[in-house]
Amino acid sequence: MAPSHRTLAGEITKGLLVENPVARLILGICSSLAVTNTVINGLAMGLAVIFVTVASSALVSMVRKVVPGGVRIATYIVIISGFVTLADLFLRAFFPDISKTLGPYVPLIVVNCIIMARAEVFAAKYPVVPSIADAIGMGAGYTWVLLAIGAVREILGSGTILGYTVLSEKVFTPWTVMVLPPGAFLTLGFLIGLINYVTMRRARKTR
Amino acid sequence: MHLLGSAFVISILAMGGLGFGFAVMLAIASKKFAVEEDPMVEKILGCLPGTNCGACGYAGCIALAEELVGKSAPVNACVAGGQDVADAVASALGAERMEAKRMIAVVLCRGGEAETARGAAYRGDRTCAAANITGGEKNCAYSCMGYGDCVDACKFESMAMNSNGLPVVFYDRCVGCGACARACPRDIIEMHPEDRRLFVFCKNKDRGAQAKKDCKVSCIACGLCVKDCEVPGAIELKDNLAVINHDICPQNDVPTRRCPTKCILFGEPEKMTSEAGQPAGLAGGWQARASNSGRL
Amino acid sequence: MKNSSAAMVIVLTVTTVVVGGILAGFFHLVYPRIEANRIAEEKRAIFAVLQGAEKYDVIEKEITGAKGKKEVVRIFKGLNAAGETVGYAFIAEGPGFQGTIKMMVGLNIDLKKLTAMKVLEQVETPGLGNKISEARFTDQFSGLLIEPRIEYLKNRKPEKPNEIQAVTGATISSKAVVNGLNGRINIILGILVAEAKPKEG
Amino acid sequence: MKTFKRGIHPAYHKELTSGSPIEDAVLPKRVVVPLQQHAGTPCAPLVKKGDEVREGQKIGDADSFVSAPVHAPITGRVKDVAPHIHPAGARVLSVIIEGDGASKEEWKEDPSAPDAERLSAEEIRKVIREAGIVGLGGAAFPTAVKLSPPKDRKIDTVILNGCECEPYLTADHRVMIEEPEKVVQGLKIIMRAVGASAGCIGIEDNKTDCADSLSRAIAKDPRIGVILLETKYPQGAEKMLIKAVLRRNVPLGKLPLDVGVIVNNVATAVKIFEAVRYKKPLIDRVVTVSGNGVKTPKNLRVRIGTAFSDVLGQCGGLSEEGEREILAGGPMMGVAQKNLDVPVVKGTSGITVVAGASVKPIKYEPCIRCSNCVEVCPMGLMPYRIADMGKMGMMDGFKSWSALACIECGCCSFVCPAQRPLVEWIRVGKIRLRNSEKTGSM
Amino acid sequence: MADTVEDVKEASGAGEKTGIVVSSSPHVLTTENIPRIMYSVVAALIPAIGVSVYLFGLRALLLIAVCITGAVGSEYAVQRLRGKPVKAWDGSAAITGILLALTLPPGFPFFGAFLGSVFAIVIAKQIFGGLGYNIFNPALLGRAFLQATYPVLITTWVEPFASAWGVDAVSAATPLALMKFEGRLSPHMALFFGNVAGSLGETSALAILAGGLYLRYKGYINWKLPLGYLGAVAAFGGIFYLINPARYPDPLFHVLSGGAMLGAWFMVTDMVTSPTTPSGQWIFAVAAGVIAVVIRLFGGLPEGVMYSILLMNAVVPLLNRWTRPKVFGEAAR
Amino acid sequence: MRIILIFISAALINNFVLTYFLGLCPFLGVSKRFDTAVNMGLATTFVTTLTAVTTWLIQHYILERYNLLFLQNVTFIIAIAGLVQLVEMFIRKTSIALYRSLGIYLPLITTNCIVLGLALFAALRDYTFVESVFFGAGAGVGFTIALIIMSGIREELEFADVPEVLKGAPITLLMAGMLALAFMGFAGLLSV
Repeated sequence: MAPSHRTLAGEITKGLLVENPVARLILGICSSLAVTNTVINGLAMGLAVIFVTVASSALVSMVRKVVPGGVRIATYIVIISGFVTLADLFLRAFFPDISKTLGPYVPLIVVNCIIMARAEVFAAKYPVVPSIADAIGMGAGYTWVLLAIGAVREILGSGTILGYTVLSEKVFTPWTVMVLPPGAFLTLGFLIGLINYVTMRRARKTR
Repeated sequence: MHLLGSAFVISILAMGGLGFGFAVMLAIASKKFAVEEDPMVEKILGCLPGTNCGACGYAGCIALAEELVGKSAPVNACVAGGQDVADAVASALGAERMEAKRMIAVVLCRGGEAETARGAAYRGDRTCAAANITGGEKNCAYSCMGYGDCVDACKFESMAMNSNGLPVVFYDRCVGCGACARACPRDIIEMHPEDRRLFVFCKNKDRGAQAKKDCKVSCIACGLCVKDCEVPGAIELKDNLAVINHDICPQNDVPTRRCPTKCILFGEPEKMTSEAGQPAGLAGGWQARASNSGRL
Repeated sequence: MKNSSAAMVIVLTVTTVVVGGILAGFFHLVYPRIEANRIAEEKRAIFAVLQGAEKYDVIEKEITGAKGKKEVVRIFKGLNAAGETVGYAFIAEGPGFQGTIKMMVGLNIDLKKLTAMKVLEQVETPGLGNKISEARFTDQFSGLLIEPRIEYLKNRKPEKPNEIQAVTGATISSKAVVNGLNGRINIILGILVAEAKPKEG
Repeated sequence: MKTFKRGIHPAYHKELTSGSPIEDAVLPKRVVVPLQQHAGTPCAPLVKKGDEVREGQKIGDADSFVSAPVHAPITGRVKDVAPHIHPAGARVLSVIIEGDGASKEEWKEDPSAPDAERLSAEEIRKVIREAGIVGLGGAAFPTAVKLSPPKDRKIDTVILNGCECEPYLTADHRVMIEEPEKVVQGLKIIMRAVGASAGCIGIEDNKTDCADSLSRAIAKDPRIGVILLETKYPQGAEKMLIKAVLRRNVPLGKLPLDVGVIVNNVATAVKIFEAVRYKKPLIDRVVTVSGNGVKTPKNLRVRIGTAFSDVLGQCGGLSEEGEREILAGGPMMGVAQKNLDVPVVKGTSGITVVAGASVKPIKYEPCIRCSNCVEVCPMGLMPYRIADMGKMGMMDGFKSWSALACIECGCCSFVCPAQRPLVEWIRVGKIRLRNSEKTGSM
Repeated sequence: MADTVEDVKEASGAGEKTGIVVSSSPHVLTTENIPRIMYSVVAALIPAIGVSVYLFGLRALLLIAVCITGAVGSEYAVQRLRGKPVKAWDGSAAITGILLALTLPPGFPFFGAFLGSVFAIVIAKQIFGGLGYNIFNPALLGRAFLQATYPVLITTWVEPFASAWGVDAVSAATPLALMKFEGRLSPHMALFFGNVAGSLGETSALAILAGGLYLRYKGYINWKLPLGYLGAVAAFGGIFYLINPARYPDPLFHVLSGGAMLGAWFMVTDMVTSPTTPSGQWIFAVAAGVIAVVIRLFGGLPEGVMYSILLMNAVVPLLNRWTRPKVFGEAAR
Repeated sequence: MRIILIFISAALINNFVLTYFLGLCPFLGVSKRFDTAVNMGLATTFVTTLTAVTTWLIQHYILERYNLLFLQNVTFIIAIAGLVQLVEMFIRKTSIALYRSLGIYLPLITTNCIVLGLALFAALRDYTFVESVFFGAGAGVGFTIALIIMSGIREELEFADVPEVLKGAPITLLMAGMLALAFMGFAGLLSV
């Protein structure tokens, strides 16, 4: 468990696949499904989450020694929600359109389990720099999964990618289900299955 | 500016008030609902492998961790973990280091498909547990049935069935958890300390003639090994079966030399690894005589 | 000290106070922009449904709803460059398939026809119900007679001036739009007529 | 018509032997008498290699209460005392006797034997125990033990089990037709032994001829009656029979005597009568040899210890080539044998040979939840579920879904369209549960 | 853990000499088997298929063929891919294909039908390990998927006899849609014989009833299920009819219209996805019937049969757990 | 009547888990065993109801009165975190077995989006106090229902032959997708 034999780069990259928060740790599922009917929404959400994770991890790591156990979670969540509100206000002021499409899911970043989990599991135990590295990795891991789900759902669900038509309605009737909740669940289910398949094959090869 | 100032103050007051209120509530609650919990259990649990294999005799790793903290289990109680875990537990508990005695699984039957007589075809679930109800296909009532319940039970992938339908143990991976021994309905698999070398690979208690009829490599209780063994009492005949008293047995290959059915074997488990593959005929690398001995 | 009650209270209070302060500061910094965004959007919607309008007045009126709930109704009076009234705009809502459908509606000056309708917010089924946002559906409302009430038809082309054709397969959503409009129009007409009376009298 | 809830109607094939009178089998030259032919403590041998024994001589006994002695079925010399395969599958210490195939005792009414009416309950139990009588229906529970209810239990009714619900078997059927007086007398002795005021003989309605002969034998004794039941498997299971006859439910984990009932097989009653009146120990029994794999199906009175191969030989041997299953007992609950050297034991009610197309297929399919097994389980269990749990070692669920109540009657496996070996898995589960409870962890 | 049935090798040479077989009791089994059950269901669907072809022309037959091909083909493909024994021919995939086709409008495009049947087999069934393990009725889930995927196409109906190819016909409304959106009731006789617009298999109650009764006669249908379902539909629908006959349709209309008949005889009765306990079966069927009527009368969709059954499919594991029969001799739980 | 409709709507028709993607982490994590699911569901329902009460008070007596709506998020979450921690302490005191079986998921009620989500929705929809309470309880019950159904299915799936790579989270997500397909049947039934 000691962090000594870990490298900073390792902290960042582990979040991409091995400890990917969505696919491996099964955290932050709610938002990864709710806002991924298009790629752009996923991207905006991902960036917002990276900002909040990094900022709150850093701050939590800084104050970790003075916070008593009894109010640990309460304190962390206040910190996190502070950053989320900052992000929300920022989006509303400068990117009103994105703010509108993400709707209530921006405030709900507060309860994105990834951020809380990283604060609890990592930032509360390690110094600032590894905590930030960890947060970046986790945020990036979260974002790419969001983009992947968003891409699949946007292509199949609307025949477009980033708003540009790639599958014309003439040859392909879009699968409405993909932009609906069931499509989101199915896409993520298969994506995690795929990641499992890849990691399992890799594990089998190394043995 | 006045407006800004007042909103500022109200915000701070409102937030601070809420924070203060809940903090007070939690503070009171944490006094009122205070629970004495030993953080040590969590710590010890972290040292254990977490496979819940049950080899230690407790119901899972959490149970063992509690026992360890309560000092009612020895620090080397985790069989599967070996020396590393024993050391980790000892240092976590601040207790004295203890040798972890590694146990290994030994499959005490050589009656594979080639050696045994089979009087019937078996219909039903292809597991030993199920087949044992009807006795399986082999005539010998004591032999390995060959459906691999032990292999399925092994959580460490240290067993496999060989082409002769017998399980072999890869001793580089065996952690001695004993799951296979518990899974075997005929108690063919036994757990032994890893430094033992000599075993009787048969469990058949029938009279010699019957045993021979059922299986070419059964112990027929001829007594040659007993005669050959230089230490009296190290090998005895009991219920038509040669039995080794490992505590006084010299652990050499002498008693194996004249065994007519080659059911008493000598070997070095540490050399029987997954790298060596799965030997077909013999019981996973055990030998009827030492490799440097010229005579049969 | 670390787990004492005092520490718990102090740490949490300090955190909340600090967070509250920072947020209050930031909010007041960006509030003007947020408000400006909101107004700009409202304006866009009003001008979209009231052609020729260049500015608008807001008429606010408190009414008592069906359940005795008080509610403030806002009507936007569209004015052209010359300051003449070109029509009235208002927001109508209807319970759709999954959530509320919110629309900006323009009413012409003689209070007999709609000038246009624009869907502001809706969470209807994509590919089906959400077609109520598309021009093919909303264009039907331009110049639509509101008397005696707006009607919708299924799978048939409208024949009368107060009829529209529902989106195929999305009858519920279309119905929600029409019902929402009809209900709101009555309220708005009531207010506007009441407003007009004193002037006449 | 009276019966119990659920159950099945398999093809009975009783016509193969129901009309065949009981024949005395040829006296065997060699018998293998396992020292454990009953539920309970195994006997210790009372003879050793080379001893001469007389027919009916006690050759094994145990001190334990729950046990029954064994007797020499033929006159001859003890050839060996060694482990030998038993129809239940295990190796059991057995006395192997060789005789001349001719010397025979005569067992008939013993004038010196006291009238049963005058014997005390205690004396009856003693006679029964000494005669080595066990339940002949198949479970082989020592009868003397069964007839010793605790003092605080009042037994009001004795039921004789004449259902013989297993397909093919007709041994009890023939006994009831040919020896109805012995059955009724035996019942009266049992009633006296347990102080019961009523007795009845439960018979399924495919054996009305038995009902007639028994009614005649009862001869208007008001305490005893014949109860006709709807033909259905497993009516012969104690709990089902009690439910069918008396509408009483034996609570889970309790015995019939807890509801004031004792159940005995009709053949056991005959043996009890013979033990009391003839002083004859249990050295032979009627065995139905039947099935589509037997050339001449018969009902034979066979000495205990006779090898299956010997018995089958007297029935023309096995008829068909190809696959066959040789069963000790009937096809529903019998035990498959792979070695025909196994001896007939006290609990062997029949030897059934299932052959050809009737033999089970090799493969089974996944469960399609057709619920047939739930609909037929006489115990009200959900066999498909507990079988899966047993197979997969989910012991908590196995226990909490009442798998231990399973009587292994086989109805579920019988009706399964996927041919799943449900009973087998439940047995595996029971064994696992027993092991896990022994070691205390799983 | 997987069912090891797939791993059963052919019996080894053991016992060949003696011919002796050993097995655990019981040693005799029923002669019933799964393919026989499945193909009986296929046979029972023939009247419904016949009527659909009579009403909607050859295109109906083609649509059914496409669905069967998609279902059986994808079952075969998955089993090959997973290295499991191929059992695609046991009739269960064919049933899924036919049932799915029967729930589609006659003019439904072939690619959509194919996609639906692939979804039904791959996602609703094979993901769980194939026959016997699925939670939801595959055909219904396939149909629900299509409903969500092609919401417009799947609600485009045609009148019977409109055209041999069904495609260029004028779109029509189903009796339930007419009832719901325009308050018009179709005559009972038309519903009974099938002369109405609708999915292939939801038009003629008579043809389905014939197939269902055949299955009942063969003993492959538990009578509690169709009876409970149709009874609940009629009774619950009847309550509203009694309250306001002008606004709500009569019970007979409920039973005869839409997919109620098809659902009751072929989908509620699906062995795999219905409860195994007697009281569970009652609850399942009755609750599904009530839900169907609730959706029909108050929901956003005109037809509720499909969703009613799917929703109840989801609670089958709980029903089985909660309605275990009383164990003989056990005190009340 | 309206409050009953609100309750039913939140519990079934517009089920938070299956139509709004809220509360998925515990939905996936705690639905493995039926008994745990029931306990988790009840604990969550308790918290959602309390939250509805508390946040309604905060919304009406602090935020709206002093025009502090931008602090909605922060204040609500403080209230929720505090409540959850209280519940956690209480459960740990009363039943250590339950505490252990709920494990790390108990603090996760805090980050169960349903709790915050329902508070925000209730404020957005301007529910009265009583309506809020029923909405909160309905949301909790809806979560419990989804959780129990899922746990029933997952216990059933233990007998199934699910491909190795799909075991665990993937199959649960796929199951959730299928459940969501089934729940689409309720669409348009009630919208309160």
